[in-house]
Amino acid sequence: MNAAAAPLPADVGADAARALLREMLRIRRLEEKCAELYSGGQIRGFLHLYIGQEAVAVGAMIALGPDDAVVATYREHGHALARGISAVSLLAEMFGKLEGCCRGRGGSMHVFDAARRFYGGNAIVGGGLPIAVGLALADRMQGRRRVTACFFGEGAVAEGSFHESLNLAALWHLPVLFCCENNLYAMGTALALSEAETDLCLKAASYEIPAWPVDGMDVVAVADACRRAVTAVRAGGGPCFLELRTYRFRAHSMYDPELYRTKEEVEAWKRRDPIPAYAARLREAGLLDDAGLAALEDEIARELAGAIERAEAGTLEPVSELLRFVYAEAPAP
Amino acid sequence: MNAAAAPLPADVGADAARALLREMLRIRRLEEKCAELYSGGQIRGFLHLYIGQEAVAVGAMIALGPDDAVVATYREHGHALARGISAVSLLAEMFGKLEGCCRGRGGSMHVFDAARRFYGGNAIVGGGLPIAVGLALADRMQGRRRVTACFFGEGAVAEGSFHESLNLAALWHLPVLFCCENNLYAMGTALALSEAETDLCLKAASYEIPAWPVDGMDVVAVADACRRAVTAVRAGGGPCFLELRTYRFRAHSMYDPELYRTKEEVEAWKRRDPIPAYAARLREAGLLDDAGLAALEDEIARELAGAIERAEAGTLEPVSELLRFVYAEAPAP
Amino acid sequence: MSASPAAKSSTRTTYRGAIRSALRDALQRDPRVFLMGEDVGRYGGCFAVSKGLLDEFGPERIRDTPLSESAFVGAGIGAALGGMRPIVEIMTVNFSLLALDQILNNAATLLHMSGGQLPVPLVIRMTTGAGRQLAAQHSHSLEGWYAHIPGIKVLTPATLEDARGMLWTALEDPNPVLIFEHGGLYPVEGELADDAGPVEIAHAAVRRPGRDVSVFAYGGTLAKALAAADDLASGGIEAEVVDLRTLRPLDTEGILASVSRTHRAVIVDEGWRSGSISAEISARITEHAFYELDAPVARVCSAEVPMPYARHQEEAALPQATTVVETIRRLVGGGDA
Amino acid sequence: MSASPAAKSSTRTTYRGAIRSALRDALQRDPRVFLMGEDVGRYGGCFAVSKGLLDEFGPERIRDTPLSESAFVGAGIGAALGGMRPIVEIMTVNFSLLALDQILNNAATLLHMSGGQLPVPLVIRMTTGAGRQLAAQHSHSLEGWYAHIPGIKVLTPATLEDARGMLWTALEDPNPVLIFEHGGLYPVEGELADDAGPVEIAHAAVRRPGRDVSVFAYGGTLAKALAAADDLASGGIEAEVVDLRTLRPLDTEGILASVSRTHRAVIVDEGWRSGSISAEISARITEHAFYELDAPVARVCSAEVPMPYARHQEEAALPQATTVVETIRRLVGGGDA
Ligand SMILES: Cc1ncc(C[n+]2csc(CCOP(=O)(O)OP(=O)(O)O)c2C)c(N)n1
Ligand SMILES: Cc1ncc(C[n+]2csc(CCOP(=O)(O)OP(=O)(O)O)c2C)c(N)n1
Ligand SMILES: [Mg+2]
Ligand SMILES: [Mg+2]
Repeated sequence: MNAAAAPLPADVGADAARALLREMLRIRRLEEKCAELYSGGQIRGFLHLYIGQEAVAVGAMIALGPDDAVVATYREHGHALARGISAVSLLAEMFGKLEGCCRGRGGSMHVFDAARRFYGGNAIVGGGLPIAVGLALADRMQGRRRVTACFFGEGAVAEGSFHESLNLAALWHLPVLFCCENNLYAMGTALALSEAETDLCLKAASYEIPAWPVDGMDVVAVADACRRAVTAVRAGGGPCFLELRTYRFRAHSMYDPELYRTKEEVEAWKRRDPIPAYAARLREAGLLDDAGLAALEDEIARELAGAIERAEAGTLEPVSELLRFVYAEAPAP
Repeated sequence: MNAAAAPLPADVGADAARALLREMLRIRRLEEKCAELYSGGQIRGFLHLYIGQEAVAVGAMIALGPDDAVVATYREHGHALARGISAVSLLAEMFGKLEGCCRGRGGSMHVFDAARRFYGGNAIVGGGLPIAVGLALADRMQGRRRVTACFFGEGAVAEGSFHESLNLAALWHLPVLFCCENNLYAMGTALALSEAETDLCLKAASYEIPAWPVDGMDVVAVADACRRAVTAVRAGGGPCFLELRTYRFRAHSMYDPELYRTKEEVEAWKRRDPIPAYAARLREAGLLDDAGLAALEDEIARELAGAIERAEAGTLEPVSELLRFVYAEAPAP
Repeated sequence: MSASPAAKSSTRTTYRGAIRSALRDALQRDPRVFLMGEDVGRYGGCFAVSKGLLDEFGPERIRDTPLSESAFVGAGIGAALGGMRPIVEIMTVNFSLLALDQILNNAATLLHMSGGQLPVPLVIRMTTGAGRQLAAQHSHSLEGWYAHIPGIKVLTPATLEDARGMLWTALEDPNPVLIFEHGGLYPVEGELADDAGPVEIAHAAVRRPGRDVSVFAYGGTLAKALAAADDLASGGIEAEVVDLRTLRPLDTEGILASVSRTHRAVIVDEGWRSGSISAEISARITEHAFYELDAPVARVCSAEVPMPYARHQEEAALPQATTVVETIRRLVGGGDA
Repeated sequence: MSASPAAKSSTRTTYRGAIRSALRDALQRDPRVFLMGEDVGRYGGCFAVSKGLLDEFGPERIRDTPLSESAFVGAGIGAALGGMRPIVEIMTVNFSLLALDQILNNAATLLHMSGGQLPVPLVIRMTTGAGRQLAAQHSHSLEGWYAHIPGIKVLTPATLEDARGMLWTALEDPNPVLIFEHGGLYPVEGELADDAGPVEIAHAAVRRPGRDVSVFAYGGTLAKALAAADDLASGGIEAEVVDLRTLRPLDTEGILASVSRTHRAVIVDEGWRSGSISAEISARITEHAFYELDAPVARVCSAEVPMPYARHQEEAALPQATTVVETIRRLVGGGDA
């Protein structure tokens, strides 16, 4: 069976198949709101949108169980939502409210949720990889059959921490799934200007890590590849590396004048937008019609409107608590 | 022609062939003296002997011209001598004397000689690689057809700076010759305990850098490989990577109890000692006899005795000059 | 480049613009100069400082690097050894930690440990500071911390003149020079003389004279110190505001000269308080002017906390003009700060 | 492990041995504890501290790492988040710069920026200091510099008791704790109580009481301060020697208590002078005890120079008991230090 043409990920029922669409749409609509809210000054700091890449986070997350761990970057709204962090918790965080997942301290770049084993939200390129290795080491040493999924951009591949982390994970056969989201640019630097060898799977192979490229604009392909990889990793075979080929439709951050790529290139990729593509497949499979899509959009619009309202109604952390948690208040568990 | 069996490096005359033996012997005898002087307390700090690896530095240096640059590590006496730094300058440095190549400030680990473009003597594992890349970049930008040879141990391969430097050199097609001296151990850590992929040439290939392994116990093989590589690098083809397979006969440093390897392993490698092996080939080729060897040993013994004497007679940098050269005294040239 | 009759004319520009023209100028003047860093070229610079330079000077001299802070800073050192005059841009100070080994163990040591053989004429520029809600990993002010390292110089331009002139001076310096540009200053506007050139970097500058208290500031805190001085003046307290300009080597004499006029001192420092450059200044004043002091030296620093994103908490964590005013009132009023 | 009747007995051991037994103890007591670092296993530890532990606890818990400081320190953070109690050994402080991004941007920030969700119970040990002719890249004393970073704790054991006890306390601390072991102390011998256990880390300790001057020292400088005090005593000057023990958080109260007894203070610090922890201590004393001081606070620090190899120059660059004596004589004699 040709995975790329399959209407659904293997072994997934109709509801779950529709849920993939819903998750991608939720991310898309939430981030469109974020862009507005940023223009309105309600969100500040750096804001990195995931629009265009939704299939990656959504496809990958369904491959993980609740005990698995996720490490992500500053471009992590999609991963956070797909991992089950609520829109209100995320928005309140971006509004700098106490009700945010990090009390408003982290903002867009630093989403954490210990209960969901969502470990950031790291704003240093490559900074999350060693942490993922350590989480996996802890699982291995405690005999837990868990997987740590570590997301990072192709720009991170040039960092020393990438090299050190992949080697360590492979050397110690640790259960890490390295998910490299290759959206072709690191800010304004195209992959060919940052890597002598642009075939990223070859790089992974130089640590003896099994690696394969995946069409990151196809949520089904992502889900299937991740499930295959997670199975291998969970079975104790050591890390896997996936190159998820994708594209960001928006600027790097809200400050980016996008001098480094053409409108045509962006438009060409937009024609591969993962959301309409997947919606079309659901239609073909008889799992979606106009009414169904409208209902979905409506449901999401209501969820987000409610979330924004609640986040806006949130409170501010008292200034008297500024110094709380510089050091821990209680012994570690 | 089978290079490993060739009596001489290609295109090298009899004198030059004998010079290779002399250089290896000079290094060996100098370092044997260093070990004694260390026990006697005249040399202090960390002392890392090169004994067993002499064929690498000697074979590599004859491939370089005087305008080329060399970057080395804390295990660099051999490279320094082979590059033309005098024994007295080196010994005085190890004695902490003003007459040392660095006024006694660097000691064994930090040998520098700007006139010979010998840029250290770096005691941070992996620390020299980015500097070599920069030296090569300067040559490239100034249109000079020079090569920078960068020596490092196989332990450095795990460092992030290795990865970043190889990528940068390859991406920008810089004239660096990466000489990885694989002596199988980084202190007490065997290669297989530090690299998931122990074929180091495969690693280099993941930056699209041409790479090949070389018998580092065979000075002819080293010289031939280095000359081939230097030619390619100088021609503008970008960096090359050589894995020079070798072994250190002595402890990592003078403090090392050598718990991590067996005497048998060391003995087995000693049977491949590059010096007697090459001497035997010179004999076979009719370029050396007992008298010749004895004369050579004698000449070296006299050189070293004289050097030690002169180094001992050296003076100490006045304490009043301690702060000199924290900042430069004159504008840079 | 000859002295023109219009030498006294000036142009309205920004701190960003002043740095850009300093870069352009350096690139035009000396073929050994080049700029290298992440997104300095095609992107136009993360903070648009180098916008346009790629078109003007081409990709050989305006070099976009991979995300490899350690390698490209080290390559800057090597290129300086090899006769070039590299300007390495580290996008922000937050990422400079990845290159700290190269800076401290190589750039700062090579000349001394080689016995004077190897000067490293390297300039490293980076953005520093908080105030834009960039949170814990993007808001460090480590310039004072870097000033601990012998062998490097640390410059912190706070004015357009210094933004324009310090780069030139740094490039002529045979030592590694780190220039910290406060992110909040880039859009600041002002007049800059058309013939603005190199500036000396050995001395602090009195930006506002006063007799009652010396306020030492630099980079991003200078404006706060000046605002505080304005405020205090209306209440009859005349604060002398001193722009430190160079954090290493510190202009101890300039600092002491001001203290000997005012007999009171406050340091305004965006770094975390403990072990900050403000501690060093306080210690030096105590060591050299103890008997001149009418009150203990006081410090206004950042709270010792990873910078929070929320605006109100970030404001609370940073030194503010109001805190400077309160501190000085207490000091001049006779109490301990 | 129960309190034995022989609890008061003691054994002759070394600083190295005290740390080794602390490690062994921790590994025995808590299955979540493991040791990871370069050459901690098969080599036996660069300074033989962990010798024998591999045989006793096996390669899962005594983990030799590749030369990848950034990754294995970051992995320590991750493992701590994942419920382990890692002890990460960075062979020496000189290499810790390669891991500084992980320490400052992750270990120190995660708890705060996650709003209290993610404590990082990680212990990082490293050798620090000069004095063994290891030259410019192997002789740093950066523990005071590290003390600038909020979110971490910085311990500097100077005695056998602290070498034995601080590790235990650090492991029970929910925060990232850095322990700096001075390389010159490893062979130091002494008696250690057989029941030596955890020690509190919140307070400085008076190692020798005195009324004339407070001498603050830590780690490698404590012995020099004590030697100076001995020397001074013969001349009738009674120095109170205070071992700081913990550089972050500093025991300000303990420092001030001593100064309020002696009215004079000297700090002996192996760090480079500018921006050292000694500057912070000086600033704090000035801030809180200015009117108690009979003389300006003085500092005896390392010369601001990459450490030279030659013995006489290294000795000249480092703080020495003789310099401490001279400084105190001047101070007590009434002049500025
Ligand atoms: C170590 C470091 N260097 C530079 C930056 C600035 N920066 C933030 S995102 C980014 C580009 C990263 O690109 P990539 O890894 O491909 O991820 P993407 O943004 O495309 O998702 C850069 C250079 C940073 N955050 N950290
Ligand atoms: C960054 C760094 N980490 C650790 C050390 C301590 N150290 C010195 S030499 C060495 C082993 C290096 O092995 P390798 O690169 O193979 O070179 P070799 O000693 O075998 O020549 C180590 C770990 C160091 N100097 N620098
Ligand atoms: Mg990208
Ligand atoms: Mg080796």
